[in-house]
Amino acid sequence: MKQKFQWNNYLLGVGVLALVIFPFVSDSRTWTILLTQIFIFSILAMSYDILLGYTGIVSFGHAMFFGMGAYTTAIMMKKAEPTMGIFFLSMGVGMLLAGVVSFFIGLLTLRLKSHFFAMLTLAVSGLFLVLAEKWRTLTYGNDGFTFKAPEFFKDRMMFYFLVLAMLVLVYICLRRFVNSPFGRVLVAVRENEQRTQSLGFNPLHYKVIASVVAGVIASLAGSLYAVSLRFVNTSVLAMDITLDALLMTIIGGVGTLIGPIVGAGIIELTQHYLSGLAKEYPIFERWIIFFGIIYILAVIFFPRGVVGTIREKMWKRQSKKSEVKPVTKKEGLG
Amino acid sequence: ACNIDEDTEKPEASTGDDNGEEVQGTIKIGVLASLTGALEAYGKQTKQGFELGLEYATGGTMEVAGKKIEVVFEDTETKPEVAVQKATKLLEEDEVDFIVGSSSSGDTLAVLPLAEEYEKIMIVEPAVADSITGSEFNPFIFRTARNSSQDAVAGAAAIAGPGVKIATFAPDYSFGWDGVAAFKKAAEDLGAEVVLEEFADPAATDFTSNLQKIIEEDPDYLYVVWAGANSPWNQIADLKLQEKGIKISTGAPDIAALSVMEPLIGMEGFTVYYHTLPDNEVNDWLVKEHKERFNGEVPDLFTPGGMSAAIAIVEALKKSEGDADGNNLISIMEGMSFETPKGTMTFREEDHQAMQSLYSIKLEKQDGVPYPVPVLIRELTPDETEPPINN
Amino acid sequence: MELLINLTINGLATGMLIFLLASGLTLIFGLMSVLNFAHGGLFAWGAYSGVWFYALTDSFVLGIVGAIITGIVLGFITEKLIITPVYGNHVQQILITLGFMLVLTELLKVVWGPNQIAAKVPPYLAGSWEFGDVLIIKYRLFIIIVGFVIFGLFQYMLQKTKIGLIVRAGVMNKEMVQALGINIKRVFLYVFMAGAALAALGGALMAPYSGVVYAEMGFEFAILAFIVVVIGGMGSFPGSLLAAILVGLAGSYMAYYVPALSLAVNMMLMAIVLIFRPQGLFTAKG
Amino acid sequence: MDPILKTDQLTIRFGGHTAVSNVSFEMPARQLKSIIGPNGAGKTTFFNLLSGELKPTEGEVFFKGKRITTMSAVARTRLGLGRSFQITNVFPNLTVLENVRLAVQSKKNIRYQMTRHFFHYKSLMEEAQQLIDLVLLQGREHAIASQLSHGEKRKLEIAMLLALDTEVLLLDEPTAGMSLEEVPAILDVIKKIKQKGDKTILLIEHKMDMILDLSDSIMVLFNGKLLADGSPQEIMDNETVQNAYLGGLYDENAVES
Amino acid sequence: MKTLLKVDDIHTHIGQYHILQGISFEARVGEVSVLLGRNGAGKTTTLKTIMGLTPASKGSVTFDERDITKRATYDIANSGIGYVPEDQGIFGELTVEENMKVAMRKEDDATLARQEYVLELFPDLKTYWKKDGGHLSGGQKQMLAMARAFVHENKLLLIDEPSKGLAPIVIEKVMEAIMEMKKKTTIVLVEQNFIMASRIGDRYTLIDDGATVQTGAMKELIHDEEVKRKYLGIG
Ligand SMILES: Nc1ncnc2c1ncn2[C@@H]1O[C@H](COP(=O)(O)OP(=O)(O)OP(=O)(O)O)[C@@H](O)[C@H]1O
Ligand SMILES: Nc1ncnc2c1ncn2[C@@H]1O[C@H](COP(=O)(O)OP(=O)(O)OP(=O)(O)O)[C@@H](O)[C@H]1O
Ligand SMILES: [Mg+2]
Ligand SMILES: [Mg+2]
Repeated sequence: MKQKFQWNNYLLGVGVLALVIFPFVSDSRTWTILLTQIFIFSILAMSYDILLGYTGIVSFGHAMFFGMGAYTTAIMMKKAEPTMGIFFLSMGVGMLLAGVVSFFIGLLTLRLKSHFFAMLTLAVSGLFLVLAEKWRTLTYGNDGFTFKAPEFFKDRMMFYFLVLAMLVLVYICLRRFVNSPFGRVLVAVRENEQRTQSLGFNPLHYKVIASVVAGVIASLAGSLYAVSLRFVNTSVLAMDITLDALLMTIIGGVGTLIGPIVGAGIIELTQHYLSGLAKEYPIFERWIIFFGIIYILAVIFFPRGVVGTIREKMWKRQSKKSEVKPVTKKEGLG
Repeated sequence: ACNIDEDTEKPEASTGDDNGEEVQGTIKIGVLASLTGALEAYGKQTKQGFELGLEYATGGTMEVAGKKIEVVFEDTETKPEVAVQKATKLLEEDEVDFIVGSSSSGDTLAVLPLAEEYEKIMIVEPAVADSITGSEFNPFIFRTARNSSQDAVAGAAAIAGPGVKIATFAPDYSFGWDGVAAFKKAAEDLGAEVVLEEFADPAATDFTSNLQKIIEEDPDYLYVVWAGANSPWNQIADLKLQEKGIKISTGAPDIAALSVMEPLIGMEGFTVYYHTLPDNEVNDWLVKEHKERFNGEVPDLFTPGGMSAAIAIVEALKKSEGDADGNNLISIMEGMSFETPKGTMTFREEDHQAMQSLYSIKLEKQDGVPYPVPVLIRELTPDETEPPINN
Repeated sequence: MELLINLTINGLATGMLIFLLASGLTLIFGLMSVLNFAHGGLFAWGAYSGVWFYALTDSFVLGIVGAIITGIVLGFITEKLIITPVYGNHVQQILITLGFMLVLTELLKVVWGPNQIAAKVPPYLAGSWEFGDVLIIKYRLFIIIVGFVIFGLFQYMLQKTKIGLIVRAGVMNKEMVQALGINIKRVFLYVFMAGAALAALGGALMAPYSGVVYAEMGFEFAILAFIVVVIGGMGSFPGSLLAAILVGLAGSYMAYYVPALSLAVNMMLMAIVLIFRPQGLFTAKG
Repeated sequence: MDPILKTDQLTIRFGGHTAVSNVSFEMPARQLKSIIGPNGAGKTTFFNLLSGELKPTEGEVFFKGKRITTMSAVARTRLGLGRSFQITNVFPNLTVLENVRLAVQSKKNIRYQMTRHFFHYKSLMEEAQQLIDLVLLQGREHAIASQLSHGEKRKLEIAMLLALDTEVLLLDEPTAGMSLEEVPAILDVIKKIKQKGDKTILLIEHKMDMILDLSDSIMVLFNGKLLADGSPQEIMDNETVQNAYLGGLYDENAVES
Repeated sequence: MKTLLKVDDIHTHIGQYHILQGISFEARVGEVSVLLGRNGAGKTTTLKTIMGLTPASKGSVTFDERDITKRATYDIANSGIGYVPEDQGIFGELTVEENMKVAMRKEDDATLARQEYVLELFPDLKTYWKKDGGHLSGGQKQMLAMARAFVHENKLLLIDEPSKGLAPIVIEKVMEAIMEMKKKTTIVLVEQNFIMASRIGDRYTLIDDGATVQTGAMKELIHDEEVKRKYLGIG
């Protein structure tokens, strides 16, 4: 077990290293931007995985925290100076805001059963969307507004590195988080809330804390997203963002943490390639059909998500080798 | 991973001296449009118009000032982040000299800063948000599309007059609010009175409550600002507003949307374009070629816009003798006039908004045409539709 | 007074329309517990095929019938291909049905083109009656009637047969239901097809109401349908009806009296209902 | 000696049905009391009231003299009231080891530690392993709980309760569905715990033969009411218990063996 | 006597596990066959395999002279087999009445009459007729599970640990009911309660590690101290 872990970490290290070296060997901006985009959505999807994969909460309102981060950063950059200081400050403010909001929303709504909770989050985030739409003095409504990014990010490579660093940092922190004793209880809450309670853990505390953590990380992703576009509008609060996070998490594999990163990569890259193909081959003009078919095939061939299914396969192979027979032979007592 | 390498080496190779083309030179233009998703129809119109426009402006040679013109179209999917991705790809990899786009205001706004960053001219077409040439303006932005304010001014010109009482009805978001605010100003300038402003959830199934209020207010005109497929026309007819003496006015949209406006036959309003309205050679050419190429279809709402954008670029390049440098072009294009299917357009110096004609029209039923046809009342000249400067 | 009557009638009609949209989802999501994000696609296909068959046959009724048949066929395909592998697994359902939704929406454009298409009210249902200041739109009255008929039909079916019971039992414990001698797969298939047919019917009736069909219409209304099913209480027809009418009336009154909040009315209604009645207005029990 | 657990006029109603009715009982510390009664007598419900899963309609619950009637189940567990469930109630997709480890973690009061890897807590793992051995589940540590056979799940249930190491153990039919051969072993575990003398045990069972020599006292619930509370012999001799609960089974059993 | 059910060397896999590795036994008309074995031996899986819930990968199950190995579960049930699972399989959100209703293949007078008979056997159910299945006590659930299987005159009943969680007096009643039913119905029983098993069983099959170890007449087993000690830990 120990060994497997190290092996995994080794692989991840190589991956990260490759990504660090990447901008030096390739000066394709498209790729830098695409990868930055993937990293940002990876962070968002990982935060969603904390909810869906580890705590078993389906939320349809995750975009609300993403949007909070995006708007906080955008507004602060626009109203104050676009400096690195303000950027980090805005990130912090966004996370704080998301934390406070998710805390109260969690407290209010997490008592509800699954579907009802999911729909309530949809309602609350819908209300935030309306708020952003209406509070035009601040948000410029549906059209949105552009702003200047800090000088430092003029070179997109710098921003690329920052986002990559954030991704690694968030991954490490969340990995720690889910593998901590606290994280194990989260899984228990997902499995059987009532039993968790009778073991002396208060499920509501766990769920609220998980949703705060998820909200805060989503807000971080939102901040980065806004800076990557130097623009924000109400689309950051839309259902689409939540669905993207949801799809990435599921395609990659829920409850695996690395899965959402893989999922974000898969979705963004296939989208990129398919829409590229559309230009060359008329048959791909309706490339979204192929995109949809990929989702369908993903469920059929990777029922637990790409990472989840591969892990399962590997685990099976391992256990087959050592042949853990479920039926244990015991010496007769006689 | 090998794909990545390929991609990255290409630009280097093409900038190298060993490339024969470089001597002659190529002008590259990147066009961003929604080629999939809800705004797909608009994107296609822009695309077709742009292609035809290049052909027209270069006399079919696809060359200007001795340089070949190449166009790359990219689909923004109506998502700002994709728009930025694609725009960057155009600027970095394809190394385009001009950006054109896009179908949605959000996508366009997200791309604006890139034009400035890369110092390339961006022609905005057909996004309408006022802020593009207003608060979010930068000097590299030129817009051939009309903006919301121009619509509003045209809308007002079509119906407003001293003592006329007008109610407005618009969707409850930026597009609606901007449109109504601009309309109100224009209408009041013409001596009319805006007596009621109703806003409705654009996704709502039922607009009768809003219409009920309008009936109670009993204005002379109801001016509707609307976009999007889910429209209120049926309900306006069902509630018999016109029978109650409230005349309806709105902007006539593209042909597909016109087909659902049957209940409004007889209404007076304005339009940005309908293929029979403009009377000039460019338009005649456009209609003819369009029909030929797209099995009899006529150009639609945003086709001439795409064409205008192409013409604007070619004209500018002619003037600069093929110099595509953004900074140099700004001064050339400021104040530049050019002939389009909609007549002469002029980029206003202050905010680079193209002054252009719009059309005061009446919707009529015509035999053999399956939708209400906008019939010209009069052309609203560029002077008449000049919007306020907001940047 | 007339105003109130007008608002109420229109709210009621909108509510009924929403009920028709949501009724299919009441079966599929409420009763069978399938998170079917492709529902909007079925709905949009119903709308398009309704318009198409109407244009083809010049008969509104045949248009509706055509839409229902389309719904049934699509329901069959969807259940067999998409839903069968993922019963009981909400996570997989989300992914696969969202994928299918994309396919359905894009296929609409392949078949009928990307432009919106006008949908006409048949002449005999067009127009409105006026009684003093009270104005009744004929098509809305028609919707109200159809809504009640559908409600009655399905309520009767669920009350008088065991189907509702069997489906609920099947969701709780599929193996046990089979061990009791019930071919639950077939029951699920039929119920899903019925749900899809209702979705298609909803779409076909919605089209003339708004006067237009467009490929993206599905997703917008699917969310509304989910809202109605949840606040009505999962799987309850009376609940869905009540919730839909509530949504319709609230929309109607709010748009008149508190227009500033009308954008938020559905979400607020849902939030309020769920906070005070976390299980929705009704439970699936008769 | 003060009773460690006490109820006063404890009552709960579900709709019109009174499942537990005016039960006042005292549980002396460090003893083993069995609860018997016909199906639906209210035994499990009584447990639910003690453990906080349900709140009484009327009456009070005291733990070590302290009123805990309104306390949550979580708080009561932390206070020292642990329970097992009649209907198997485990974490279905976690391994046997993880199921038990979670309980040990709770006992060790590691609740909100979010920054350290759980592998750092080796002792938790070791302790969990010992408990698994104790309930005869060795070799099944890495099996997923939902894949266990029924009897194995029952054993897991017991291991989880023991892991909590609470002062009071509430056991709801621990041996139901356990194989004949292993019942004595589990009883042995209970007996050992009892002999160690620091635990108070309340046990619901229908298998009279096994509780007779184990229990210090037996209480009988009947239609929600407390019918009798006394020594095993007293209860066995009680005629109502004989007629309404035991029936003839145990007589004949006695004859046969 | 006629053989109603013949299980011939079945092997069952669940996932990658080879759970049953050769189970064979017969149930004869009018007899009670008992499956015995320790926890995890494969008794429940055997019943599930007969029901088609975990189909056999090898071997055959013959019921009433028909091969039912590959048939669908509902089909097997409809051919006349009633099943009481060990986890009772109560539909928690349905009332007792609705639980019974789902189990009834038809609602004719005969079935209703039979329901009356079953309810007399378990009067508790009648008391809680409108209560949610999930709110019943453990024993009441067990009764409901049996009532559902008894409501038809099945040819064969598969009952997994009927005595579990029942009060002694109810066990008595259940035994009586089984003895009564035995006249018309063949019964396969999994039972840990040896007293009960030995009193109502005619034949036994001893399962260990997923395979049949021994099978024979119950009378013989009662006196076979050796086997009893080795596999059942009693004697
Ligand atoms: N949540 C509930 N809602 C309604 N009635 C309930 C609920 N829980 C239990 N009951 C009823 O209360 C009575 C007592 O149930 P309880 O589970 O305490 O019985 P028990 O003594 O444990 O029986 P058994 O030996 O069968 O487990 C039963 O009649 C049961 O139906
Ligand atoms: N779904 C499953 N996946 C993997 N293994 C399983 C599964 N179901 C059962 N098993 C294993 O198969 C073996 C036999 O299980 P089964 O339930 O048939 O035992 P049993 O004889 O009924 O035991 P008990 O007396 O405890 O009920 C057990 O070791 C069990 O862990
Ligand atoms: Mg009990
Ligand atoms: Mg078993």
